[in-house]
Amino acid sequence: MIWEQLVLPTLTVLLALGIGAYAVAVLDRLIAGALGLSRAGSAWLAPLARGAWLLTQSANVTEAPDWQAWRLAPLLYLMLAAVGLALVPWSASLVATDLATSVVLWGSVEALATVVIFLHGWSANAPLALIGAYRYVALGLSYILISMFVLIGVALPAESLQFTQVVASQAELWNVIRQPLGLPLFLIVGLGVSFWGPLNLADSTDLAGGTASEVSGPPRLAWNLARAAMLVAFSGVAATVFLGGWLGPWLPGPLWLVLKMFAVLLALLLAGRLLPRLSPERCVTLMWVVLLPLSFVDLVWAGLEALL
Amino acid sequence: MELLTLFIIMLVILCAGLAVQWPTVRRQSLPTYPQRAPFLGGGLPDTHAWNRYHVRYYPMTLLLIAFEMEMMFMYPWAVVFVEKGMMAMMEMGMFLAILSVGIVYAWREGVFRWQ
Amino acid sequence: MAVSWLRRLAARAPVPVFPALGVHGDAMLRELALDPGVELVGSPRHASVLLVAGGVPPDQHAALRRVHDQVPRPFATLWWRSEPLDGLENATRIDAPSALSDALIAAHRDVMLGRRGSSPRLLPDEPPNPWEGLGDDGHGGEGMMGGVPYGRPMAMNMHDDLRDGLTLDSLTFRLGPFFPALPPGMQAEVTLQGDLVQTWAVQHAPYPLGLDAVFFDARQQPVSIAELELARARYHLYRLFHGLWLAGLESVGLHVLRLARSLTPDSRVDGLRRRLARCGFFDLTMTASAALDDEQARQIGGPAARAAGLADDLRSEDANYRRLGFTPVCQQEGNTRARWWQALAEIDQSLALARQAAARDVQTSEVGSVETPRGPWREGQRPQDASHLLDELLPGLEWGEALAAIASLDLAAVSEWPLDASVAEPRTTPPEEYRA
Amino acid sequence: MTLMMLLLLAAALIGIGLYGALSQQSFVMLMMGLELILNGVMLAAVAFWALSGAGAPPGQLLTIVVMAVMAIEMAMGFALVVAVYRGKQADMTEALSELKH
Amino acid sequence: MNHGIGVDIAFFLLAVLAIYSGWRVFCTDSMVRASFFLLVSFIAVGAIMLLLTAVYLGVAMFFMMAVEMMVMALFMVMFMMNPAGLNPMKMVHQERVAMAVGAVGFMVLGAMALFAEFPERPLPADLEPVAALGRELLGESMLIFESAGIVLLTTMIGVVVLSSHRGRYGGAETGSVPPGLMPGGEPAGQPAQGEDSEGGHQHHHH
Repeated sequence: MIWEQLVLPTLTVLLALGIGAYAVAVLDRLIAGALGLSRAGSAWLAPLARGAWLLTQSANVTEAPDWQAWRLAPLLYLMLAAVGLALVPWSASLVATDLATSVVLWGSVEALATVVIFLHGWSANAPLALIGAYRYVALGLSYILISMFVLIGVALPAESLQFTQVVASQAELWNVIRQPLGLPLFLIVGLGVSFWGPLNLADSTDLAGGTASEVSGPPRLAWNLARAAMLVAFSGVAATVFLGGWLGPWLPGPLWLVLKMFAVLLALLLAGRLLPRLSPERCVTLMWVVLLPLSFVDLVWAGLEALL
Repeated sequence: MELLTLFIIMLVILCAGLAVQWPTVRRQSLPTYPQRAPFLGGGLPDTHAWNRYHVRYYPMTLLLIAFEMEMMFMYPWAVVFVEKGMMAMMEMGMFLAILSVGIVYAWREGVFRWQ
Repeated sequence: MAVSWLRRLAARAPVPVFPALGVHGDAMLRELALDPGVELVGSPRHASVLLVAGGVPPDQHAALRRVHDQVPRPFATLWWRSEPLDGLENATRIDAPSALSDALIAAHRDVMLGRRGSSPRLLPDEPPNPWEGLGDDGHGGEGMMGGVPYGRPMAMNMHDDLRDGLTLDSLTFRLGPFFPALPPGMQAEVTLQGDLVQTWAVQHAPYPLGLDAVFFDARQQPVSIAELELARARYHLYRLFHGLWLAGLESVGLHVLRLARSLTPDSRVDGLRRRLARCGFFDLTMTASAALDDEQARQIGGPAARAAGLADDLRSEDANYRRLGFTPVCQQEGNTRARWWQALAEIDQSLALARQAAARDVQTSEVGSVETPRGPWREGQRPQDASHLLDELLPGLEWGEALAAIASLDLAAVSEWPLDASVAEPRTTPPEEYRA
Repeated sequence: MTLMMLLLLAAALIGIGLYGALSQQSFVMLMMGLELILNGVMLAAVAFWALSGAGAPPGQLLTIVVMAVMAIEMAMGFALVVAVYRGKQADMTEALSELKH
Repeated sequence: MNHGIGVDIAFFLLAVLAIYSGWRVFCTDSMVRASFFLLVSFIAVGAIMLLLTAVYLGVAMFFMMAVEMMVMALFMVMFMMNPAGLNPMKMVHQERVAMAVGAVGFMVLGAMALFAEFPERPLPADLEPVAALGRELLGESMLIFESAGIVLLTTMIGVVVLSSHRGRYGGAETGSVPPGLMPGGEPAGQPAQGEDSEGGHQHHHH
């Protein structure tokens, strides 16, 4: 009982987080290599070597940082990623936290991620990090609504806010087909919550690294780790709500989920490498004026589809 | 039980994160002042960075607060949607219409631009 | 031992290098960007090796010292064609371009494995303002806003806001000369309110640009148009690389660099343009900001002026260019977006000209003045520095817009000296078959 | 966890909120006090709903309404602050106290 | 209600957290910290709601308050001098009175909690809080639901009118603002400002 309900799910989540973060690093490097950004050395070893280097580098300190917040922000971000992944059901029974409102809890993870990323940039007390933090808030407060509408869309046919129910409702047809607008919109949310690629407004090149520009050594390792973990958590959620989670023939459920997560990760990482960063003002307008109405359409579509 | 699992996961992650940061950060002494100055490509700031920061998108944030409140109503609504059928659909239509009016109005007033 | 195991592993990572670019250092940067063993980073906090590429004028040594001291320990420095600062006499200086990459990797490895100590701190460990933990809480301020808590005064409002009626605090700092998003050597005093540029005052012009030697030759004697145009296309591709890097499109940027390196008259940029247009580089990343008026456009000259609709081009005065059917290409808007369209159009045009010229082996007919990719070089009048125009252009722009505008503008003067050919790629003269 | 303990906690939150709302000079901090009061109110409402109201639906609804009040209070409050600040260009406290007279 | 000792421990810890962070809101110098302490207090209360099996309200508390406190932090920083509390400060008035009122409020309410008799009617075991709330919203309390929509729309419009520079009432001011310095550029600000910044330029040039 304890083993099945407590230890096994916990171990699964922690392992998935660790291996997933590593896989993100490897995958991103392989993609970069395929796109012409090759790096010496083996792709498998590189993330570890990079991690080792960050552990040996000394941690930078700014003149008067908000100490607690600065050191806590990466940890909290990592924790949010773990919470997100804990909501993902690996099979009908193997799920760490099967709340009746896990969809809403994932929404709060996104909202709290905004807080944490802001805190990371704010507490450094450095101009460029500050700009990165505020830019990210503009983005974070914009994509959250899209995410909510899209997720409510998937809750309609499931008649529940529970991820396991959402998966169960996809037994006949996956949501990615049933609500074709949903997954593309949700992927944008994924890029936002991990400020990846085109939505990397927080740690961008024109800010010399933005919120991370003053961070070095172990705290930076924690930050990068958390960011990769957040991508993993997001891909888990996306696979659950749109790609039918553990459902699938032949293979065991968890394996299906892992495969689907890989597919989502691949899409996100590719988008991250192929698209340029949006200017913040464009980004906000795009989110509110184009993507939000699109998510309305998605919701109406989902509603009609659920009733028919 | 679910919450306990969640709590344990959070705790473990927190400890793991601390374990990554703590030993090295503890051991080292504070860096020199020149190192601690914010990086500006060799330049220096006049003042601390913390200031009354002019958030250029503040009307958008206020709009969001009002908007988000409506989401509070939408989640329970989603759960009983199929059960209530067309009535819920109409309800949603009305809600989305209201929201759209708000957004279109705000857009027309240039709320989503940098003030 | 655990630590040495960790360090051995760390030594195998690609070297994170922060480049501090001196005069003509950007050529080396482009080489390193393609080097698989090196990873260029945007902040010294993320670096293990500080590379100073090219000479740094004495008046910027103070800034260089500051950047040097901002790299977290342990780190190494490497000086490429640059004299190490006082206090770093033992630092490695490298002059041969081919040895640089290996030297960087070796430096990182040596530091990691403890064969070489971390570079020493150059500046005294003192707070920016005399400060000791004064007051009850050890913060050192006076009252709510006064004093220098932790060694710096607090941000106070000095400027009225440009856009809306809310006048909040502004932040004044000096940026550069080693800020990676600015042209090398440029220093500016910037005041921000929020993320909006309130004032921008260039304090130190960017270093003069090194042009390909063919542009210098063209002023002495007729040169092959194909060669001239290829050099021009390459120059614009380099600028595009910087713009793409700034926009977070590193992979396309490297593609552009590779294209520049292997540029032949047969190269095409249509695919590149389509790719950029499709991924939203022009519409979502670049904005219609920092538009030049006619007077400003004339002061800058060259592609920036043509992007603003001024059809000035010295090539139209050359009979042989006219025979090739040359007419200047122009955009109308003169803003950031239009300048990138212009850059792509000019590359396209140059390649087309090079193709025709190579087929017929045409040489320039005019001697004495030449249209450089930076602007017209009339009799003895090199394109001059126009960075002071930024002071008028940038106020009112959001930070990202402002930096994108700077990247799209080519403002530095042209250096008296051509780019050292051994730094740049082996001079790609048109292949033999075109000459025949 | 009994109803009494929950209500005591709610009372404590309301008490702190009252202190904050009355003592803070600046309008934004004052709003923090109000929020804290509403926090206590919401907790009490949920506690009644769960332990004394036998899960009557209006109990949950009340909480949502309180949240809505909170959101509206915040949105309008900040909008007012912005408007006042824009008009007076003064530090907010004085500006708002001038409004009072 | 029968629950394990674990719930009691969790409640106790969360209660302490809620009160401590609620108190810290008013005695920290940094505005950002103050708003996020309030957020922590809300999160603790939300978690207590989760313990009370108010699954939806508890979780909704997290996301609503995360966004609201984020916005709160933005505005706190925007309008408070010394937003990060680099210099310690205390901006309070009538502190004694406030403290007394707070204490009295706590005592009165606490006494009610202690001495009033409330019926003990726990949640029915088969209750689905979210669905129940949904039925209520679409059934008897439809009016609340609908009027909330209207009120929130009014709030949205009000917020835009009041805060936006380009809003309906800001429009009049726009007329007095000179056109942009460059085509497509932003207005150059008030005339006096324009002169100011020009003076600044000349100063920097020479």
